[in-house]
Amino acid sequence: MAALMNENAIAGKPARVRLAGSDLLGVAIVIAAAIAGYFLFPNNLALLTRIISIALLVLSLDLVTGYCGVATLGHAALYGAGAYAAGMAAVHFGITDPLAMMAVGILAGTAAGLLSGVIVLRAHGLPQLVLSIAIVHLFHEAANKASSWTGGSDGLASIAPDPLLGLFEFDLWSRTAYVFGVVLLLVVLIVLRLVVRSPFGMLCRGIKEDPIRIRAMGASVHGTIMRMYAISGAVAGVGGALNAISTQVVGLDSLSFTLSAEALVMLVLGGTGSLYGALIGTVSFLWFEDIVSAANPFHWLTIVGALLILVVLFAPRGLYGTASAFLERRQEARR
Amino acid sequence: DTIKVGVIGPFSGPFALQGKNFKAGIDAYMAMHGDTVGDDKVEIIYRDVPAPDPAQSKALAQELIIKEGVQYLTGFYFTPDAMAVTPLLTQGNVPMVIMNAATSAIVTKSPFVVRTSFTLWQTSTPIAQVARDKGVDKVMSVVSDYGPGVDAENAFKAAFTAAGGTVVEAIRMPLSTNDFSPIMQRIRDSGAQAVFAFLPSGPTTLGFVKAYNQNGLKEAGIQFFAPGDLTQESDLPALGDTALGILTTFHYSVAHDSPENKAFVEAASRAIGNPAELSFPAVGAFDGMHVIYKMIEATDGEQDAQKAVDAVKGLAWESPRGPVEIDPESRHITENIYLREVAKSDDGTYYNKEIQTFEKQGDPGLAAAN
Amino acid sequence: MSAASLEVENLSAGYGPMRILENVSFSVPAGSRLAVLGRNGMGKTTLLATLAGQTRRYHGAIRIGATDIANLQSAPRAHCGLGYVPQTRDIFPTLTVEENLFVGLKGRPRSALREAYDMFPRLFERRRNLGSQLSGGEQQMLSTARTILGKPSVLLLDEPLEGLAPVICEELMAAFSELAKTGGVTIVLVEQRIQSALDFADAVLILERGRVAWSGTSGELGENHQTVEELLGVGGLH
Amino acid sequence: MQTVLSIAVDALAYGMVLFVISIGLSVTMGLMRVVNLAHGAFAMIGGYIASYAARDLGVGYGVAVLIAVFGTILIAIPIERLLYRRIYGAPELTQVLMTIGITFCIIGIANFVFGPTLKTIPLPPELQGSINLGFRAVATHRLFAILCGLVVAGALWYLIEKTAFGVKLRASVDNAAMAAALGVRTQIVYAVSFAIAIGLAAFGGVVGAELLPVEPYYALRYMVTFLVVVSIGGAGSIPGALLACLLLGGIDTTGRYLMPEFGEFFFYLAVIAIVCVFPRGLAGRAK
Amino acid sequence: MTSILEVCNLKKAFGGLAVTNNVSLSLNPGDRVALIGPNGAGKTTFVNLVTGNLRPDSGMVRLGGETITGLNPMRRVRKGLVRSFQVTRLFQDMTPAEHVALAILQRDGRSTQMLGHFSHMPDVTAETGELLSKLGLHDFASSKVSRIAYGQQRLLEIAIALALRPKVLLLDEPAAGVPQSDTGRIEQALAELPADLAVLMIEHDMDLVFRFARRVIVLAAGEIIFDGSPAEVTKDARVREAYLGSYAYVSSVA
Ligand SMILES: Nc1ncnc2c1ncn2[C@@H]1O[C@H](COP(=O)(O)OP(=O)(O)OP(=O)(O)O)[C@@H](O)[C@H]1O
Ligand SMILES: Nc1ncnc2c1ncn2[C@@H]1O[C@H](COP(=O)(O)OP(=O)(O)OP(=O)(O)O)[C@@H](O)[C@H]1O
Ligand SMILES: [Mg+2]
Ligand SMILES: [Mg+2]
Repeated sequence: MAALMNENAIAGKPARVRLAGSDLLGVAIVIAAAIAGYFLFPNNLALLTRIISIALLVLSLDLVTGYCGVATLGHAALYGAGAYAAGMAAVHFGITDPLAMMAVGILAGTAAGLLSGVIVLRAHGLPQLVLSIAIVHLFHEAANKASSWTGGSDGLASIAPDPLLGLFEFDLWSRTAYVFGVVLLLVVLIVLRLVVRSPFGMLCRGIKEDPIRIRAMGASVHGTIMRMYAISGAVAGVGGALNAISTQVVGLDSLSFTLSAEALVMLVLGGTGSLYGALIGTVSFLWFEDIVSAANPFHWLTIVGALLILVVLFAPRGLYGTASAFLERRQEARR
Repeated sequence: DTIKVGVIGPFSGPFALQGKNFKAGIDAYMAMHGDTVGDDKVEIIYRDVPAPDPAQSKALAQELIIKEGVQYLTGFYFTPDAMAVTPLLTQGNVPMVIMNAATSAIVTKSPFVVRTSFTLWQTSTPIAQVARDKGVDKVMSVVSDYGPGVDAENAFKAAFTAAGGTVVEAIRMPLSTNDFSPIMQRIRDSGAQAVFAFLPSGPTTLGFVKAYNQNGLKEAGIQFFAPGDLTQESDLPALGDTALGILTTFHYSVAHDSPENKAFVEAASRAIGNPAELSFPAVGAFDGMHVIYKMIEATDGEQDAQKAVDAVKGLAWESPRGPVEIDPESRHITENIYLREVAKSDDGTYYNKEIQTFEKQGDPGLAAAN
Repeated sequence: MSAASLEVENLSAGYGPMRILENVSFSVPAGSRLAVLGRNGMGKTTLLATLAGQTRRYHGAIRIGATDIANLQSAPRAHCGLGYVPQTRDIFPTLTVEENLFVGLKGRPRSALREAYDMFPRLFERRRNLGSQLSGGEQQMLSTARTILGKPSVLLLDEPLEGLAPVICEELMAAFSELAKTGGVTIVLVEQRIQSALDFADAVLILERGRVAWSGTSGELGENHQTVEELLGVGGLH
Repeated sequence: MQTVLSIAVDALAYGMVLFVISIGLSVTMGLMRVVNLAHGAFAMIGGYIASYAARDLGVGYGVAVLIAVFGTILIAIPIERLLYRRIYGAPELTQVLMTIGITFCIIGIANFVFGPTLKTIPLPPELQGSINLGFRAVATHRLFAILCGLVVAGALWYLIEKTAFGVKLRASVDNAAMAAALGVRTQIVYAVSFAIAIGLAAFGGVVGAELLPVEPYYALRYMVTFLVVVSIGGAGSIPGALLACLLLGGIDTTGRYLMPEFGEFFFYLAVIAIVCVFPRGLAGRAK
Repeated sequence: MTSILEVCNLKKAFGGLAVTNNVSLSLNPGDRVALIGPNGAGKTTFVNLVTGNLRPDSGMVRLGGETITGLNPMRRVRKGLVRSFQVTRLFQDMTPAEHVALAILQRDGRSTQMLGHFSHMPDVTAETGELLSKLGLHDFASSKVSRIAYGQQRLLEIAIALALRPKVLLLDEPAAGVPQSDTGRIEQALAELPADLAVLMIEHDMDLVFRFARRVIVLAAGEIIFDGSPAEVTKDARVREAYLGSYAYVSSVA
């Protein structure tokens, strides 16, 4: 009996229900938001698709930064690899089926993830950050140099994906692209929720806090992070391929330091270490940017800067992080 | 009715100056010609793409077409941003008037693209002849390693070799180069009599021109040829004396002597606020607006991309840069290219003095690509 | 610093919204020694940290002599004569031993470093090493020496014997007694080993869930086995 | 031989200019543990002030430098009090967010106030022109920058390693609460070091303006360069930063000379190689 | 009996300072050894050398007859050589239950499993609960580590080490920071360890040492100056002078 009680307290019966429940709730909210987006902003689906594509990049970044504590300003390398691979498959190899392009993107993203992982794990802290910057610049230069393959700085144009499943054209309104993106995002989100809650996810969080401790438990820090990098690469690859399919052009910006830095800003804005933070960060940043840059295309940067400052001052753990900490505290107070 | 025109360009970030010039050109045109065409009122909607970003550009174009209902898309400082939008034009029934993006191939991507700026091939070809005329046999080409740089290099190489000279060496430097001393040393060591250079305007140009002077290349008599981006008017105050005597070929100088240009400069200066910031994208925008007004006239305010584009094929007019015409074949602008020299005026300001005219230049780039 | 008493009245404090200490009051006359005891997690460290100005204080007064320092921040408190040796030692890891000590000098001449080296010769041997390279016990020595160098009039010691060899413990306790007796330094000591604490202190305070559960002289507590058993969970002192 | 010498001179000059501009960042990042991505923004403010002072007020170069340094510090003080103070000791990513925000704001404001064109700082006649070293000419202002770099390096090293202030600063960074408990007035220590770092940024911005010209986007354009230099050197280490600047300057210059088209590859491959060999930077402070 | 852990001529110097100077010793299964010695004698360094956190200048370490000198700490842990830390190293954002569960999963090679949650694995939760109860951490099982007192964190350190089911357990001052009332728990936990486990404990709390150890090794200035029974060690003049001081006297009269 005592043993049973123990077990319950540890596993936390109510906690278990709450966890699973909050996951379902989270996915439900994402679905609801996606549907609302479709009907509320039917004229803005291109923007929404772009947001989804970037959100996948930010999610992927969250996996290594938020869950494993790897500082990186070069994550666009993974995203761009996915985008260029999908684009080149279509332009040079005639692989124009969107799902096949997606698969190529995922493979390329994973490969780029593994490569970045191998290099980035050679150092910690600032030097690690510098390694990641070096990687993204190398990728960028390589794509610039190989212009016969990539179109160089003019961009890889003329990507013409077939209709999705042979039925749905990628149209001017981006309806197909949007729905395609939403489905991809949901699949990725559900898979990642499972991954981060699994023992593997717990191991990663441990590594983030104290790798030495993890080694003293007999677990391999590098091996674990490499796995996470591979997953992260696949997710970024999805984002990149989605970008290539929906915009039908791939530019060097998708491999740039700027995009990497922006992704990091969005992640921190939303809150690291929780997938929802990544989503909320991306959506709020890009949406805010879209509004203010349309309102004042000349000086909107100042307003975005002010927003970032305000977030640090009033929501230091990011929008989602701070909100969820606040809710947690309220719950605790009530108990 | 209100006819909406969507302008996509870099209005913030590192290229904000160019976007500002777009706006100045547009404002100047509308100040001079009113904001109505017939019964229709023209409304401009600006969207910002701070640095080349085709995905963003496409999303914005889509938003402009679908949500804002624009009938014309224009602006486009960077080639990839324009390229990304071309697939939308047919479906959206929207013509695109490019005010800057200078890679030759864009006009081939859609029949609804018209360009009122220039191409690097167009501006870099005549300077080869100039160099030959100055008795230069051996030139070293130095360009920034990106699309326009590569175009400039190819155009110059083709023309210079055709004119009987040799390009002893051609190097492409990364865009991020800050320190040009080693490049200058390279140029010296190459034994060339002159250097042909292309860099985007802004800090790198300044660094390059300064390095050219400070490393003694000017003293050593190595001549300097470039397309006009290098001596863009907005950079001249910063370049100062170091730029004196540099020879460039370009389609437009703010100092171009014509009544049309005087009126344009006056209106555009007022629009931009600080006249020192005025340079070539403004004239591309000014003429772009001219084309759009003609299109509106021809279609009577109706949305009909084919009719609009057809109406301006072969359209000729007197632009602030001189006489121009939209080539009916390529829909690219045919214009004069001027040889200019940086000079100092009496009031101490610097300007591009036009000293020779190459008339009615088309775009050799398209031909070269085929 | 001249001798000064420490008085605490109705002190409540905690971490953020988490209240740990509730209405703690006590006073320590100048030059005397108070031991604070209590089981794990009862708030001993929180009490000392609050006195040193490192946690959030909700209300209550803290006086050194006649000065109320409750509204001061950490640094001015130190300048009022408060010295704090934290449980976690808090060595500056990137500073050398000598630089660590230097920070504690509070403006006294460099030559005063000798005092620390006389107290712990081991530190002198290691003076050029970084703080992070020291052994656990050496860090403890450094932490104590660093605070004592500032000549505090009230000294707060949070388990200062932790990790020290028995010989050193003895010497150190003797040195603390000496400080109190001849230097008139008022000492508040948190210690796990009850016997050592009782041998050292004049008075004892036992904390239970952030409140004062018992206070009296160490003699009284030594007699009172039941209290010891109840509040400290330890039977048979020797 | 001549080529080698020539490359060496270029490398030295370039490296020292980098050093002057980025050393302030080494102080904020390594000693105050603030990832101050707005460093370039403050350098830019310094450049603008100097340009304004020299061009519009017509003061001499030396005076303009002084006005720029103190003017920038003056502007930075309220920013430190209101914003930076909140992020001392915060997680690095939070600092990144805040300082990027500050950078965006400063860029926007600079663009608004000064316009998007390049601004130059007229050099005094003594620093104009070039000096002939026999085998080649070198711009005088570059020699001046080298000199400035050496002086700054020496003074800063002395301040941090040898003075009481330096010890207190490093102690506060290691453990602010404990330093305060030992009587160190950490807020003042921080404010002063921040002012020093900002002053250095402004100074670097002015001295380096010949190479990295002042314009609104300056603040972001060179951010990566500064970050790389400081991290390779080992944040907080003056000799490390010096070494890193010379090394990276050398690699960059050699790469650009030998094969400019692969300059970028050269540089970043070298960066990766260096970090792999020295994972804490060339002279990283032990943790 | 064959020894489970064998250390031969281990040497390590930092700069000029020989911190571990030719140390050799061996542990047998079931050993309960206390390693004591003055501060800075090199005890922690010794443990670091054995566990692979530091590289020895020379010497050899063998575990169960197999040479492990070249292995990294992780591999050594997997082979059954587990340590606790002198200063706690815990994940501030995780709960004690998560710590222990992670250790158990890692031990069973399930820690890289990408599906499921440990709370759905009955065997893991049962063992976790048992271990935490044993160390009196049950009430805090699901509070974040940053919210529990230091003493409790020390107990958690031990719980993690035990969860790994080591063959050789190296404890670096397990009782440091644990109040007298709770050292009992540690002792009890240690007493219940499998009989064939070899334990080496560094500790300055002599009461604990003498209750726990059946063999005492004294390290001073990097060298072993004594290796014998607890009874003998109090009589050794060198040990008394270097380390014990009057403790030996006190405890012998008590
Ligand atoms: N940083 C913190 N944030 C929140 N709660 C804390 C923090 N530090 C300690 N606590 C809580 O405050 C209570 C008192 O802790 P404190 O460290 O003062 O105990 P203690 O009596 O010193 O224990 P020990 O004997 O282990 O040193 C504990 O319940 C602990 O959980
Ligand atoms: N990385 C290092 N560099 C220089 N000296 C070091 C380093 N690590 C440890 N030392 C020194 O080696 C000696 C032994 O340290 P160690 O931590 O092994 O001692 P210990 O016996 O565990 O002492 P304690 O009982 O105080 O924990 C100490 O004097 C310490 O200063
Ligand atoms: Mg405590
Ligand atoms: Mg030790």
